[in-house]
Amino acid sequence: MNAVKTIFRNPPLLTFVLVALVWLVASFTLRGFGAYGHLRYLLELAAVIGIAAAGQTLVILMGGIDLSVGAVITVTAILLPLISPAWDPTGLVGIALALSIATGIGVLNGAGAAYLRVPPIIMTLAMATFLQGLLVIVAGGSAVTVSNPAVILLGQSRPLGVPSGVLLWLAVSAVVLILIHRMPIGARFLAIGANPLAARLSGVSLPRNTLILYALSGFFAGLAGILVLGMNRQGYVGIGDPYLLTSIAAVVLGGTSILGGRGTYAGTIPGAILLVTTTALITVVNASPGWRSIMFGTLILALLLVSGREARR
Amino acid sequence: MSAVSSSGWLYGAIQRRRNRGLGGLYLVVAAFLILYAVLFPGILSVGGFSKFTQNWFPLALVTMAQALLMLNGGITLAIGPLVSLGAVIAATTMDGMFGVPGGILAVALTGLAIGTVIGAIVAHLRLPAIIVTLAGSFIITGVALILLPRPGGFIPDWLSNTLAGHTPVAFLLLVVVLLLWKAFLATPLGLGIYAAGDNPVGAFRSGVPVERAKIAAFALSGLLTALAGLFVAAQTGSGDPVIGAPFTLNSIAAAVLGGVGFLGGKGTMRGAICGSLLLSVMINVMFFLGFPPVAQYVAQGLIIVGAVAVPELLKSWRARR
Amino acid sequence: MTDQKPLLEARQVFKGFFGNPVLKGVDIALRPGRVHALLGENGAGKSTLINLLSGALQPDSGTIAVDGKPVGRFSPAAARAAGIAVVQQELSLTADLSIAENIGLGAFPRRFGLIDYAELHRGVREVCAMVGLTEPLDMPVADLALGRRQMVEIAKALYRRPRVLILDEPTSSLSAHEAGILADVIEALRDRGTALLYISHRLNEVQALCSHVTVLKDGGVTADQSLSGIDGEGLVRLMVGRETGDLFPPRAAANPGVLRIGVEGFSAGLVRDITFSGRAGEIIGIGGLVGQGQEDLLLGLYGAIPAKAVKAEVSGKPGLPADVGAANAAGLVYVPADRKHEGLVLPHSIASNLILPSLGRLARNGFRDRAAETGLIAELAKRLTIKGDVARPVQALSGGNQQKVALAKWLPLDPSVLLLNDPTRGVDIETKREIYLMLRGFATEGRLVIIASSDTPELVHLCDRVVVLREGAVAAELSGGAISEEAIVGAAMGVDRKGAAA
Amino acid sequence: AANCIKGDRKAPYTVGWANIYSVPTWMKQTEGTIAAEVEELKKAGLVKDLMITDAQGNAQTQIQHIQSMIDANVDAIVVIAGSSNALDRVISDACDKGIAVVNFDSLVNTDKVTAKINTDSAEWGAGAAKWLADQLGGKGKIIVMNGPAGISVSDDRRKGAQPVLDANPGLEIITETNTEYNAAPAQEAMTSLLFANPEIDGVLSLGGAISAGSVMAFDRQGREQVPVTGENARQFLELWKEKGLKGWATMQPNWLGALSVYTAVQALEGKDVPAFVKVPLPVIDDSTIDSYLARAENFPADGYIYSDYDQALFDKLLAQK
Ligand SMILES: Nc1ncnc2c1ncn2[C@@H]1O[C@H](COP(=O)(O)OP(=O)(O)OP(=O)(O)O)[C@@H](O)[C@H]1O
Ligand SMILES: Nc1ncnc2c1ncn2[C@@H]1O[C@H](COP(=O)(O)OP(=O)(O)OP(=O)(O)O)[C@@H](O)[C@H]1O
Ligand SMILES: [Mg+2]
Ligand SMILES: [Mg+2]
Repeated sequence: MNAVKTIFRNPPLLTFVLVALVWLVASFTLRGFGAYGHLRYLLELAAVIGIAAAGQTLVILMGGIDLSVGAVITVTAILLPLISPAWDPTGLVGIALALSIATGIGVLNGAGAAYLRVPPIIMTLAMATFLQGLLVIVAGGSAVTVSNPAVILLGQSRPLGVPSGVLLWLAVSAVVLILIHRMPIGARFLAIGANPLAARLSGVSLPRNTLILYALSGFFAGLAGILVLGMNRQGYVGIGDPYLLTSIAAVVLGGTSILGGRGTYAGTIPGAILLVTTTALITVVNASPGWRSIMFGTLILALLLVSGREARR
Repeated sequence: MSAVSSSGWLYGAIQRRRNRGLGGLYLVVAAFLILYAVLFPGILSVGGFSKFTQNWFPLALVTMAQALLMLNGGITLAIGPLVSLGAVIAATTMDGMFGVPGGILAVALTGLAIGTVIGAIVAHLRLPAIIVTLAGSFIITGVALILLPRPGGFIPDWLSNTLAGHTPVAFLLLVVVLLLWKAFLATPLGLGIYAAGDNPVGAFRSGVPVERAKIAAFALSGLLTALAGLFVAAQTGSGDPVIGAPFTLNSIAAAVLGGVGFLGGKGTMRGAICGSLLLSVMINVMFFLGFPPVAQYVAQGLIIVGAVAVPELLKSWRARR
Repeated sequence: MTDQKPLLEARQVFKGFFGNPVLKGVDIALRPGRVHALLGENGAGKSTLINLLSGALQPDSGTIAVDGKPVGRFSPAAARAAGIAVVQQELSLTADLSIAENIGLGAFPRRFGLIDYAELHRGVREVCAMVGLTEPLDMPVADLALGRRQMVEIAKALYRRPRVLILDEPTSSLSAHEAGILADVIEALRDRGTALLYISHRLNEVQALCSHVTVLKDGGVTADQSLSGIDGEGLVRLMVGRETGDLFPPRAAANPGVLRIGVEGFSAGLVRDITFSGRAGEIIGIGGLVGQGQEDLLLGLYGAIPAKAVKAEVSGKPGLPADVGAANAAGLVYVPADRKHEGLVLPHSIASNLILPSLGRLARNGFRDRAAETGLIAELAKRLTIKGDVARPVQALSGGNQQKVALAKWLPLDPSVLLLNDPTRGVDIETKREIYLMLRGFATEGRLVIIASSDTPELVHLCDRVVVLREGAVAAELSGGAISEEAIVGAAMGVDRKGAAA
Repeated sequence: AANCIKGDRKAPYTVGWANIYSVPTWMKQTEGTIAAEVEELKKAGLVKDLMITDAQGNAQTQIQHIQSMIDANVDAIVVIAGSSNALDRVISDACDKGIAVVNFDSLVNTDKVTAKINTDSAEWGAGAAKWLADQLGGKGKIIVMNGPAGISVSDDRRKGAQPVLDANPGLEIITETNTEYNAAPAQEAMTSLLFANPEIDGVLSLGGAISAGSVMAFDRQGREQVPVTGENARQFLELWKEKGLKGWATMQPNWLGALSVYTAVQALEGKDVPAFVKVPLPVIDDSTIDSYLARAENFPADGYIYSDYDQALFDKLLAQK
């Protein structure tokens, strides 16, 4: 009884339990769903969302939002093959360059939000529009197939049977969780998210933390872009689009308040898995597109009823 | 102060005061409108004006729908699908037994009903609006796809010509909607939506029915959105189960551009409308300036950021002096 | 008079939050034509009790009775219909709505279903005149200083023409002048037969206004009696339950040390071109009517709003701090008046709030040192007698305890200058004593304490020097024996001869 | 003369290219052929200006753009419709103004255009289904992968396949899925389908890069490749060769754009052009794939290898009745 109570009081844990339940039920009712290979693949897909949502979680915790995540993923996936220098056999230089670009985009977002006082939602939306313009220029370039060995390794290899993407996600999770819960800066993000005025008067610098956060968000989106590129071996325009809403949905499904100040990445992790699981579940059901869409929405709503109760105001 | 206490004084003074902070946006919008009129003087003719306002009208409606919720401390991601569903229902019911009035009624009721249900879920089950409406958006899309799996359906020509012909009916409708909004905002429930968005506990303690206000906000928002869908159907002469998709993000962008805050209670409808007008007129101005697509994207981003940043910077620069 | 039938009663009410009982069988009866005081320490359950009386909360058991008849489900709307109004601490206002709309909220006069703005205007103007609110009625509440908002809150309650008026610490951010206006209003209402419940931690007001008292302690009523024949000390004894000493610590011998803050031609916000200085070991009070630039002076010195000065020296360095970080680095800290919005991160735990300014300092190799943090938090909680689990959200603390948290979080920084904006607002008398003692201690240790206060006795008895602001300028600078309530209020109102003996 | 043409417009002409979304690679390639064609026509003194708009996927914005083109009085409008019905009214307005309107790829409903140019989507679906049925000897379990729901192109292709599927009752459709015409979502969906269905005999994929995604899913899960249909996406053709697939593909040539500009100018010059220009669907199979791959390097890696074209081809297509 007490254990049940603990679970219900702990949104991340609750979401994990939900994921497990969905997996169990689906495995028993749908042939092949619970196959090890399939679950592994779902985790791999969740890794992309999870990594993109890492930055999104941080930004949302601080009371912001990043609508440029999808565009940054696309830009990274398209640019990386173009900018990977041929003389570097490891491909790491290309990765570093691509990540710096992604981080730079994040810094610009942060600067707009911090110094121009543009609401983050507008700043990052405008940034996404800029990046579309950039894509009009660079897309259709002739070298979009990735030959970068490090990227391919990341997208294709499975050390000890675990996809590298999942390993990368584990590393990202560890870093983000430490950042939020074990470093001073995490407590500052949360304070800003809950009450920016009080945080500022307590000596927390808003511009600095805003810059850092959006930079991190850009960085993680870039990382997700590289992983997607590796998994598909090719970038194309629009490859990042699905990750904008899913990254936000994963964060909110994980119990983090969209208004900031409350939540943790520990909830986003199962949130991401829950999303891909639901999508996969709907995919294998044979129904018309309309009915599949309805089922997907209903399922999300039903899961939300269990996990997403907002704390009393 | 008491000297000017004619009966309308307080209302007028409050209304004037609410323009505060919007001066910059008004200027930007006015500048774009003037630029547009210079580039295309035809806008000053009845036909040109009608066409321009028709293209702006649905965005204005959904922006109002979004702003209404944001003022109440909510948000909706179901705008686009609900526009589509409104269009689909209009296009599938108007050749039915009850004709055009039946169709309009069906659209309005659908919007109200969907809004009410979402509002009730958000208010009573205390679920975050953003994700409830996200889930709702899938369900609504599904319904639209089932009703009309591909673009089609029927809208009588006379309706299309009345609403979206060469007369400024759309603009007049917008004026009517705005007047209705003003009237609504002058009801206790209307102000309650505002108050409950800014300070729910305080509003509750003051006797505002906070939950009812929230449901009302969602219901009205649903109604406006579905009616935008009806207009789109009339404008295009048909229904399309996915035509509304881009409206979701655009409605949020327009509202925020117009100074409506994320956390509730902050902002004004007039600002939101200006935001939507800016987004709309910007498209035409960029066309007449002959921008190639790359420049369109870059300029669009710059205009959006600039419209918010420049007034803000001016303000802080003035404060510093 | 007092044997008239009670208008509003609580009978044996119980209320707890998440299993923690707050009220354990409390009775209270409000009778017409009587000002009833409700006393108790911070967290005793006063606000909870009035939330029950006004329908904002439901009792776990026990009944609320109106006109002797128990009411079933009581809601704020039902309470209003029954003629009950509450003055909450700036809690129920909507920042973006105008003063008039805020006052009418929940009780709008209507015509054809629309708000009748003309009628609203009439009614609002009347109540505003009563409480001395002279701001334009179309002004958004966001533009008002804290104390003025409190007046709006009072006007809002009056607007409802209540039979029962409950005031929860209505004067805690009001200066003596505004508090006097309120007292007149209360007396007028009482004479008209209104039943009043008055909560305050300023016992002199209670003594002056109230004729009956209920004291809450540990969830129960420890006294329910007439106030006639009880003096100030008796009141304290009733509340605290034992004999207490002086509220204010003795002043130290005046020997100011080095210059900590010196500004000339200083302007920030409302403050225009003033000269001001403070030395180590001083407690300087900033007085004046509500909203004359006291807060802007502190915020400007703290680098939190744009400020400029012809000449400035802060902590031995020339120039004003550029931002809050710089101010902290220079040894300045600031405790805001509006603790809920500016001082605290309400939904976060007591612990997180206490540790926020010290996070960087305590970190080791970039990581948080949990052991050190826990130790520090425990020490702070002990030092300021913040009882209970520090993992609770500060939101769940009573107002006075919240104030302690807002102050305590700065102590680990070992500040050399403390800028305090009404630090004892809403704080109970015992805690006030502790805070005064602590502030005096700080001064003795060679720190500079600058304290803006709406509580005039505090300025008179605690401070070594008092600067009275009026319309952003220094109206008077008083020190030593020249500090008196009359001098301060006089200067604040502008009836004073230039700064008596400075 | 041709539809819409009134004969009062004189060379050199201004051409408006009302694109629905310029960012995807297929669109970029298409714009490339348009720009090249315009260069040719400029040299011939027939065109003076090309105005390009990008509706960013928003049919509503596209209406606004076309309205602006009418306002700017361009001589020709070349358009890919963002919705098969939504543009009907604005396009017939353009036609009424004597503007040469040439619509290709995604077609509008109205016939008030100068010409529509397209391949036959129903034929596409039928051809793909036919090939797959032949490959499987008329029986087996197949998966249908189609483009987004609610779009007429995907619906038309799917409908075209249906008669063939009906004629082959031995073909069992185990699941149908809709995704964007992109590789990643297709790969994602197919992977889940692979696990749920141990037996799959063929994949009926109806366009874009969906086939590439499907093949990659089989590959990554170590499943044996099955016969698959598709389009001329370079990635798919390369995988086909690399994995030795049994494959079939056709294409939507990017030069439909160039042809459309050419057609518009021809019509303005007073030539009679057919109201519907049907462009035959080429078949890419094992016998022709090498000729496509030989030119692969000239095309973007995520692009489409289209067949060669020249003016002679255009004239021949326009000569059909
Ligand atoms: N909503 C709530 N949830 C949890 N605890 C609460 C809540 N409201 C009040 N409390 C707790 O109830 C106790 C009484 O609080 P209350 O606000 O009534 O005290 P108070 O007597 O008004 O104190 P003060 O003098 O500081 O205003 C406090 O310990 C507080 O933590
Ligand atoms: N855990 C909590 N969750 C939500 N709300 C809370 C919680 N704890 C307290 N509150 C709210 O905060 C109030 C606590 O203090 P309240 O605002 O009533 O004024 P107060 O204690 O008198 O403080 P002040 O002296 O500043 O007025 C409670 O009445 C309750 O409504
Ligand atoms: Mg209290
Ligand atoms: Mg209190």
